[in-house]
Amino acid sequence: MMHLKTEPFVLNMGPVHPSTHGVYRMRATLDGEVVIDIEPVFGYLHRGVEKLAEERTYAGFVPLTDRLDYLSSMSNNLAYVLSVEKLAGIKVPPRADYIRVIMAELQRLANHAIVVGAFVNDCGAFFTPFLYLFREREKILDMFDMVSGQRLTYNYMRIGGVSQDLPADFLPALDKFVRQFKPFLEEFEFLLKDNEILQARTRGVGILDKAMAINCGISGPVARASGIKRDLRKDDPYCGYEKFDFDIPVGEQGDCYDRYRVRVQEMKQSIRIIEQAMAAIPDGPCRAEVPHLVRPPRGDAYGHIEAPKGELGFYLVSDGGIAPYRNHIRPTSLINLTALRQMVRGWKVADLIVIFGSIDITLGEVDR
Amino acid sequence: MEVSNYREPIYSPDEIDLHEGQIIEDLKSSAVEPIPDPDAWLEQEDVKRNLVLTTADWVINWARRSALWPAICFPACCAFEFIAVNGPRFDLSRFGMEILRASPRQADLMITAGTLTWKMAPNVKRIYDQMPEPKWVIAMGACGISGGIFRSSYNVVPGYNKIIPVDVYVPGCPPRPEALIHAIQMLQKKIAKSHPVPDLKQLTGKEPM
Amino acid sequence: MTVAIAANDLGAALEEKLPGSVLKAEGDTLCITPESLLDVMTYLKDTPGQEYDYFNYVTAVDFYDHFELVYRLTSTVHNTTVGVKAQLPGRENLSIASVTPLWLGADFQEREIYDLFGISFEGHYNLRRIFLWEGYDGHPLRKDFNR
Amino acid sequence: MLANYGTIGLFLIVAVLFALLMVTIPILLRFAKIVPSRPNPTKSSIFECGVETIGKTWVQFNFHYYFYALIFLALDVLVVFLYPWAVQLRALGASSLITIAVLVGIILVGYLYAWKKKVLEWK
Repeated sequence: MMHLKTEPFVLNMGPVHPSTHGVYRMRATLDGEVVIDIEPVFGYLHRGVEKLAEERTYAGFVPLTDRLDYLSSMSNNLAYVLSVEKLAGIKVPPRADYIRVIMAELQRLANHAIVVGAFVNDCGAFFTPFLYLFREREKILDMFDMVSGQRLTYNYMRIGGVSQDLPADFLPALDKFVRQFKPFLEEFEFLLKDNEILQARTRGVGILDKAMAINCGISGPVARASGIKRDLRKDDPYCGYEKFDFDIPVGEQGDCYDRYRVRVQEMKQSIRIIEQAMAAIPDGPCRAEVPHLVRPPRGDAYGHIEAPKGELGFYLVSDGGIAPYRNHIRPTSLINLTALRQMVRGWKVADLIVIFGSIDITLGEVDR
Repeated sequence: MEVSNYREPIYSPDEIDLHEGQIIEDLKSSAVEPIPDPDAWLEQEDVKRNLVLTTADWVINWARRSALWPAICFPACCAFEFIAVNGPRFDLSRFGMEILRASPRQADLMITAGTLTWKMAPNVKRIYDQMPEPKWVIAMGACGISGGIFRSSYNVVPGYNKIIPVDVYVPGCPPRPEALIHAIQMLQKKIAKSHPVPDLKQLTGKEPM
Repeated sequence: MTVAIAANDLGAALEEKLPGSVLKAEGDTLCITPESLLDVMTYLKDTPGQEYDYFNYVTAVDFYDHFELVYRLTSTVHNTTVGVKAQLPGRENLSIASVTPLWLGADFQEREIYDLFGISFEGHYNLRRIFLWEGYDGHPLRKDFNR
Repeated sequence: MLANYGTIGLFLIVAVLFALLMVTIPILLRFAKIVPSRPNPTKSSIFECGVETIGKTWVQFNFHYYFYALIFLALDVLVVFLYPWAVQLRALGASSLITIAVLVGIILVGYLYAWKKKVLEWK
């Protein structure tokens, strides 16, 4: 149709960009509007956490895990603490397990609230759904504040349990929150599910097929949206997740719309888990007797959980000392970005933003 | 128009990486001494000034401090506390800071929400340089003030004042929204004390500004 | 429950398939020789009984006299997981085969090990520094790295 | 009838004056040294996400998107003229229909031309 000689050019979706959810940078080769290729550039938030881990004791590293994936600090704490307990063979009292399940699921709600809000904002609904979800997230942050005294970096979990027991008015507040969150989620879903603009912008956009997802090591809602029925809470249960019944939402096509739907349905399942955990929480100690400077036996261990973004794991090597000899963090967000290059080719720049928004990443976890 | 796959990339990543690496190295070697905070003029006692000038001062200061538009510099966790401050509960638009501009051209306040690494330092300096005068900087969070919990890391700049002059420091990791709002109010008080309108003598060049 | 397979029977099966590749099999990890890494990985990924198609992670550990590369694979078909370790003696110009042809998920992680440890991976299509900038001297995660 | 044009003329003058005022105020303030102006090379260079641009930026890029903008503009101008006509249809009577038909015909020719040149498809 057009016989004009046009050349591609390179555009920096750079570190300072409103919709790259942090300091992530892509060098996008564009042919006008169409994306030919992108080359990710990392490292703008590389704080060398694994180097700092070498000079911190096992218990001293917990505050650093808050700042890894700062949107779900509770899950980071839980993953690290589970790995140390696996390495040192520490048993956790049942009440601590139930508290950890409640905190992990509340954190999943808070994380998905931001991710779904930002994703719909990228699709064009300028911040209205984001602010409604943010209002709900503020209520969750109030409860975390009640429990740990912090809004974002909780430092709440300890090796062998949790730092302090639930305050008396936590469970009533949680019950009130759950009862009013369910109708809110129904209404939110009703308003956005069949919205034709959202359908037009996300249905069939950035398809990630199942084989590519498995090969790229993708985990979490992005993988489940492509049809992989894998959730560590069911496949490799920890913290007593086998006691709760919940189902795993799985998408069919693996496009942006499925990823959005999987996250919204996961929020519903998290509410179901919280209700069951609230009802069945036993009394008793919330923390096992663990020396302050725990010295696990020589050896290594890998503990992983189903964090809101995917499989978050810590690989610890112990040389019998008080500090881990090596502490490696499995970066879910970094690995989930492997397939972005194939998913984005051929789409327009506006779709690149939507696809990137559907793979929810946090730079603290990407660059560590 | 089918996307014909241009196999030969039209830029060489290695060459660009080397060039940017050189920029980072230069900045790293030059940014050793912290830049002094720009508030030397705060201590000067208020000299008697013409009524017209002081009212003009007041009007201009009122206009500047009640519409501070923040630039985007959101590397890490403090970014989400800043978004929470912009959110429905701690509404920042009560202070006229509702517009969050993506480009530094329309911003006059840089709130540095997050840890600064050496790889990000030249970009933040470039954003600061591209902001029009008058501009102010709030260093938010322990990482902004002194590198915070990551101070001993090999890749973290110990404090934003190594590369840009900072007006207000906000402690906390991350600082609570109330602390950030208090910091913004402190900055507004600081702006209220400034004297943007020059005297006649300064205008005609007898005295420096 | 992700079953951690007993490595010794897997080690025996590997031994007769690829003689001399398996050094030790303990718990759920196989210690193999670095040269045979690609063959062992292809075996683990493709044989019908194993099908380790999901690549958890790869990381390196610095033991002063040798480096150890730790791989963790999971089979989404049988829900089993296995660990593979390979030791590289010495400290200078270490290199090992890259597993990106088998699993694309290892791409960024191998670049990270190259960047922070200095171990190069042959066959990696884009082996460059990932976190630090070009022209940064030294590899930070090594034990002898001074600030 | 003429008086009405007077008010429109007045309105035009006020509009132009207001626009000029908005442009000249910063220039005056700079001469009065109230607006600090410290130009430096980085400030005048391009802002592209905090990084220098890569490669040639004055490149003949594929402007397929702007065809849509042009055609939208043409049809939008048409709609602007349709509104007053539609509102005053009873007063203008049947003869106005012909003039509007001519106007729509002209715009339609442009639209058909674009359609035939297959500019509207976006593969």
